[in-house]
Amino acid sequence: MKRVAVCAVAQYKCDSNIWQKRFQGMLLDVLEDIQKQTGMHFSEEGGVRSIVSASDDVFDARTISDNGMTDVLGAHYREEEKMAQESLNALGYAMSIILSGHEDVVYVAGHCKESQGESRNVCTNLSYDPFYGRAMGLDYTNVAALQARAYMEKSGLTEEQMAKVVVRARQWAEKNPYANATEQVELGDVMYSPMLCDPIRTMHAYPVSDGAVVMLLASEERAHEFTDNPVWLTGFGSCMDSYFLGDRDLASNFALKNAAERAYKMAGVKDAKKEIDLVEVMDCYAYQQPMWLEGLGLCGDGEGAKFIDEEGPAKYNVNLSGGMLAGNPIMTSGLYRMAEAVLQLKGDAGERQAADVNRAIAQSTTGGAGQFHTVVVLEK
Amino acid sequence: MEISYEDKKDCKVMTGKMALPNHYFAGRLGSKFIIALRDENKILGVKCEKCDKVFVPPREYCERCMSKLDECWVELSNEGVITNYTVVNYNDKHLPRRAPYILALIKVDGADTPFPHIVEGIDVEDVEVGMKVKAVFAEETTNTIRDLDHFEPV
Amino acid sequence: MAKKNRNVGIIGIGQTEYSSHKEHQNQAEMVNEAVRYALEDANITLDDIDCVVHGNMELFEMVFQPDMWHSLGSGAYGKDQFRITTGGTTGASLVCAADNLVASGMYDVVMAIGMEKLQEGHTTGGITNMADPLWFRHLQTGALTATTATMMMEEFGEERAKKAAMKYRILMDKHACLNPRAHRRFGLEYDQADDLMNTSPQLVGELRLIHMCSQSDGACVMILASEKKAKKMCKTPVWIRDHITVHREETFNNFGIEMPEMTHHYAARKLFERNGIKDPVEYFDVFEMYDPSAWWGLDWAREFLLLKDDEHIKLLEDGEFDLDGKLPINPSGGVTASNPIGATAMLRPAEAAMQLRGDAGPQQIKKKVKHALASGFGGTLWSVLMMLEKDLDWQEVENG
Amino acid sequence: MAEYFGTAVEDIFNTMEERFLSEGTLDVDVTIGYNISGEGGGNWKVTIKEGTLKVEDVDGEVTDCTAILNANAETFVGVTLGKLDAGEAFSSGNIKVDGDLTVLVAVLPKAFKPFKPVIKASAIVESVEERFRPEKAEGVDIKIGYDLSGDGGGQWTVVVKDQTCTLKEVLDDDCTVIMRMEAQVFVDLNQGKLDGGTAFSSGQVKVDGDIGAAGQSASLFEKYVAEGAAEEEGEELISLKCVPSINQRYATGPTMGKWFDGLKEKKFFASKCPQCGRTLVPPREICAQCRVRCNEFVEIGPDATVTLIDVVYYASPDPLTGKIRETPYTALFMVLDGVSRDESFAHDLNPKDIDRIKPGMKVRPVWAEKRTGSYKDLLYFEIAD
Repeated sequence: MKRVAVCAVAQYKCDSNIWQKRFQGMLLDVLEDIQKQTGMHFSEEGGVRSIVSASDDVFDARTISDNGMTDVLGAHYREEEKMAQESLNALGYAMSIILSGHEDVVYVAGHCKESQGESRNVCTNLSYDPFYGRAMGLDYTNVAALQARAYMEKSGLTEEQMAKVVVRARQWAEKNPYANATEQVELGDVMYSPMLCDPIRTMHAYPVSDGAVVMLLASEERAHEFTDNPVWLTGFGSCMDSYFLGDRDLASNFALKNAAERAYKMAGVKDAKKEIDLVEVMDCYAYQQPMWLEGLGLCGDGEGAKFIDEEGPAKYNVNLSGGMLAGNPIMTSGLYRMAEAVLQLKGDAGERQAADVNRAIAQSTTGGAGQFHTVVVLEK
Repeated sequence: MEISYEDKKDCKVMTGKMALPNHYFAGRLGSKFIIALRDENKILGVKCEKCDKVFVPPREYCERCMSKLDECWVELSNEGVITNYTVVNYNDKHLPRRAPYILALIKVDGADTPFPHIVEGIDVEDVEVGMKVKAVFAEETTNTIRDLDHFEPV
Repeated sequence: MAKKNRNVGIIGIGQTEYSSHKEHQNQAEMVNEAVRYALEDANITLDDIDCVVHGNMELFEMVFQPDMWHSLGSGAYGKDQFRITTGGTTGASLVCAADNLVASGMYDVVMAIGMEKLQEGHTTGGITNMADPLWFRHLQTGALTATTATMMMEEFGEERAKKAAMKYRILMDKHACLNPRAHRRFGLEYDQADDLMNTSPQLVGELRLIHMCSQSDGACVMILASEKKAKKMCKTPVWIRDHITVHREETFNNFGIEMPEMTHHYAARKLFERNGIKDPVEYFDVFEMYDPSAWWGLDWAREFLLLKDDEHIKLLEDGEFDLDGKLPINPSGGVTASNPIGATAMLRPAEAAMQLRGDAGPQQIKKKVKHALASGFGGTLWSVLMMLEKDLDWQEVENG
Repeated sequence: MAEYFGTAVEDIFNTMEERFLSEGTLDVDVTIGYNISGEGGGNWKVTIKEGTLKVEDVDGEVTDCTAILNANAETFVGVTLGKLDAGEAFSSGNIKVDGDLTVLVAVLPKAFKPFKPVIKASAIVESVEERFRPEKAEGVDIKIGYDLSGDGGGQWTVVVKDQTCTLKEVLDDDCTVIMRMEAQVFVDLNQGKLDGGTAFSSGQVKVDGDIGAAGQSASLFEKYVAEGAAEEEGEELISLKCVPSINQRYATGPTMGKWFDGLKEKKFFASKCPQCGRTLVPPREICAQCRVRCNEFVEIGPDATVTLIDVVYYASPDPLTGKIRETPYTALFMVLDGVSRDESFAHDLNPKDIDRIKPGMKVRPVWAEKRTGSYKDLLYFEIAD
């Protein structure tokens, strides 16, 4: 399969209350950033004619949320499609637009303002069917708590190990100019933070976040027009698990394992443990980091907890951005994951720059307790 | 909509809402399940012979093998066991109870899949996986799974 | 673009009946019905599907990430999945997406699912919610506007315009009456035109209830496969030749004195140019158009077919849009008959493909159908235009 | 025509064809005679053969059949409707059967769907007072006229005033709204067999007068339920009505913030594209056509010239409040004085001008007394004369 280039990325600094900006305003700032970086333009000859946006109608409180973005996206008289899913899927779709030969240059834009609605839990409650799920008050927080307990049972994950994940996330976040929660904490702060939804504590959960990300993709032939340092998008995979919680083995990583396997296969990765240098996972809650690493095949099944103590996250450069725990909006997390991986592969990650990074993966999830997962493989 | 001014030049926040009417249908199959809860205080499941599994809540087709299940009703026990739980410690308007309350996955006898429900009648500290519980049915109907009001320890 | 990595064929189509109410099914069950029909039509099983593309509008049913719940019926369990929504164009965007995903080589067989259960929400309220909450949301009434009617009456005279719009409407109903899946089938006759023109309740100005599209429940599913697989799996695959998507700016600020080029016209011009189509009315054998109202349908025929002045009205008056005319429009009965919004724009290529296969049922066009055009509409006059072919025999055009 | 339990004997025979279940009688070959005595009675011969049905209205007593049923009209209707006990009717001799009795027991249930009484438009209208819901009629003062044509039709006026409801068997001249349709259409609408929107848009129902009142009237009455219909429906389908509502904090950003500041001062600010020079109103961060940021503001208006007019009759919910809007209202598209080209701006029209407004007219804004910087500051435009 041909390669698709990621030419450049631009991120908006996440915050828990970007009240002064409309989502259009946030996106316009990052779009101008990427135009400055690449010289990207919109003329019909040689410019961008195809855009994939990622946002959500419920969070934006707006039917056809991309309609509100058309002007700032530059989509007037252009093709634009909205990925109404977690934003990393927009990458998979943009990749197909280029590989199909339909277009050579596509840019991907994602935004979400969790702070706009009164409560993100009220929003995610709406993802459940009205009679069985909504009526029970299910939302992405309490459903994750059920998964957390199942996973702790399976892997033996301890309070201390979860606290370690959070402390480390904040340490890296401090070095990331785009991260939200950068205040430094100690193990005790996390372990004795109030219980949010047993066994998830308040400090195990990602902070409410607003943000926007843009990245420019091009075919192998045309990448050089925009950058002399492209990163290659070589693998993509996703997978859906069952909807009803009871139908699933919540600790099994069924969807993530399949998504990873497909992405690795496309990228020709045979042994993830040996071939992956850097990982960005969407860890909305502390238990998810070891669990998702396990699903990605970086440690054995049920060994995620042990992996934390063995410094697995350090070995695989996991979430040098601070990760989701440092705060990204839920629908845009995947693009933030991807952006960090791209910066690291380009060698543009500043203080956070890891050495010898040749192949990285970014992962994101949608749905309650990781019902759906997406994995992307990137190479230098 | 009203305005709250904050201190950045020209920028404001308009407080408002998004509200639209909806009317959801449980479908023929879901109706049978809810009516059984409501009128007969019975929990029904459906069995997929091919997958050899009894599912609850019921579904029309097995999502894995596409077998038709809408006539494969099985009456289940009103007693079961807690397979997983969380204590919800936050309050929000979509939640069915004030915090703290127990949200558990409960596998009733005769079913292969547990489903989420509320457990009451014990201190939230005392809930455990493996605990035996029985269904307590609601006196007033909401025409949802909450016609089974909660589970409590046997 | 014409320069595709590989060709893509439509190998299966499944549709529920469209109706104002489906109390007997929940959303996932309704989706499942169309999925089963499509699998049956393609004579394959879920095992053959690599990837599912799902789309509907969240705020019509007020369900956040509905594909999660719908996975109970969509067959997405264990598979790759995308969810794409672009307002009214959603259904067409899903087909374009499935086409791109297969053409890219990432997947061999992709199933696209468009659905809407409008009975479960408030359609006009849901559409109104697309407007900016700071300005215009308080004023907009869904997709209801009489601006096109007003402009057409000005251009062609009140009587001719009203008569033409009603003739278009009755023609659509005649087609719908043949289509067993269509939602609204009134059995209108041309001699009722004058009566309906004056007595059908007014929604907005001269946009009357009879002119406007329905609010329907239903789902449409299309299965697309790579050329190699399509030829192996299917006796009569229909080929997707090319498609174009054109959005425009957010505000409706074009109702001033001069009208800018319409997206529909722009889309048609670009698409036909790069495929070497000189005379669309001659070239195409059927046009399935997303016509949200009789006024828009008739007006847009001019835009999409690059017609001038009153050519579109003449074609209508001369019966050329009838099933036995030169270019039949909407054998399905169109959007005024059936409108499950997230699926509506997929009903267009679905019907077009069935016409190309020759198994559309009672509404099958009698003469040979080789080339089909299908359009989608959404947002603030967004347009998707798609060309389907019976045979893989078209010529590539230079600079395509 | 004599009726028993609201049903005539004829109705039962006349509906046999539509109730016939062909697939249940493929191996059947019988002829059943009916001699129904008393007012409204008659003689019928019903032949069922290999999935086909023939119903004949015959003169004189029926003879020579597989089975012959003799009964008086009231008993026959009562038993058919389930209002009278069949066993009792047989044992009391009110029904007598000549010939093969088992034919009736074995064949009839699989040959016919149960008979449901024919619902008459008059029965629906005449029950209107019983179905009236005074609690929904606070402040309502309307007269609804019904002009129902065809079989079972008639003319009525329903007067709702002071939370009471009276029915008159005439069509008053001063009705708020008159609904005209075939009696059967009226029955189908009330039975939920016909969708209201469908009936309106296809012209099956014609409304004279205030359409809004017609819509409102539905909520004033309980649904009509035919006697005994509830039990026969059998299937209950569960549904849930709700209005999900999420409080929002909509940011204005600096651009729309500037616009609202202007409104407070009764001024319109447009942003100006540095490239094409067009003015954008309400102002926007960017010119979508040139794809450049617009940082310059110019004051325009406040008067405008009307280009297009939309009079909205259809009442729909406002997502900003969840409440149904009042209609009719008028959306004006207009060009404010001083805009660069012909970018139109849309807003409400003062309802008093609804009959006079024409394209090309000059209009001026009418401002709210107390302005807080929201869309409510600008009440509407009105004709400037």
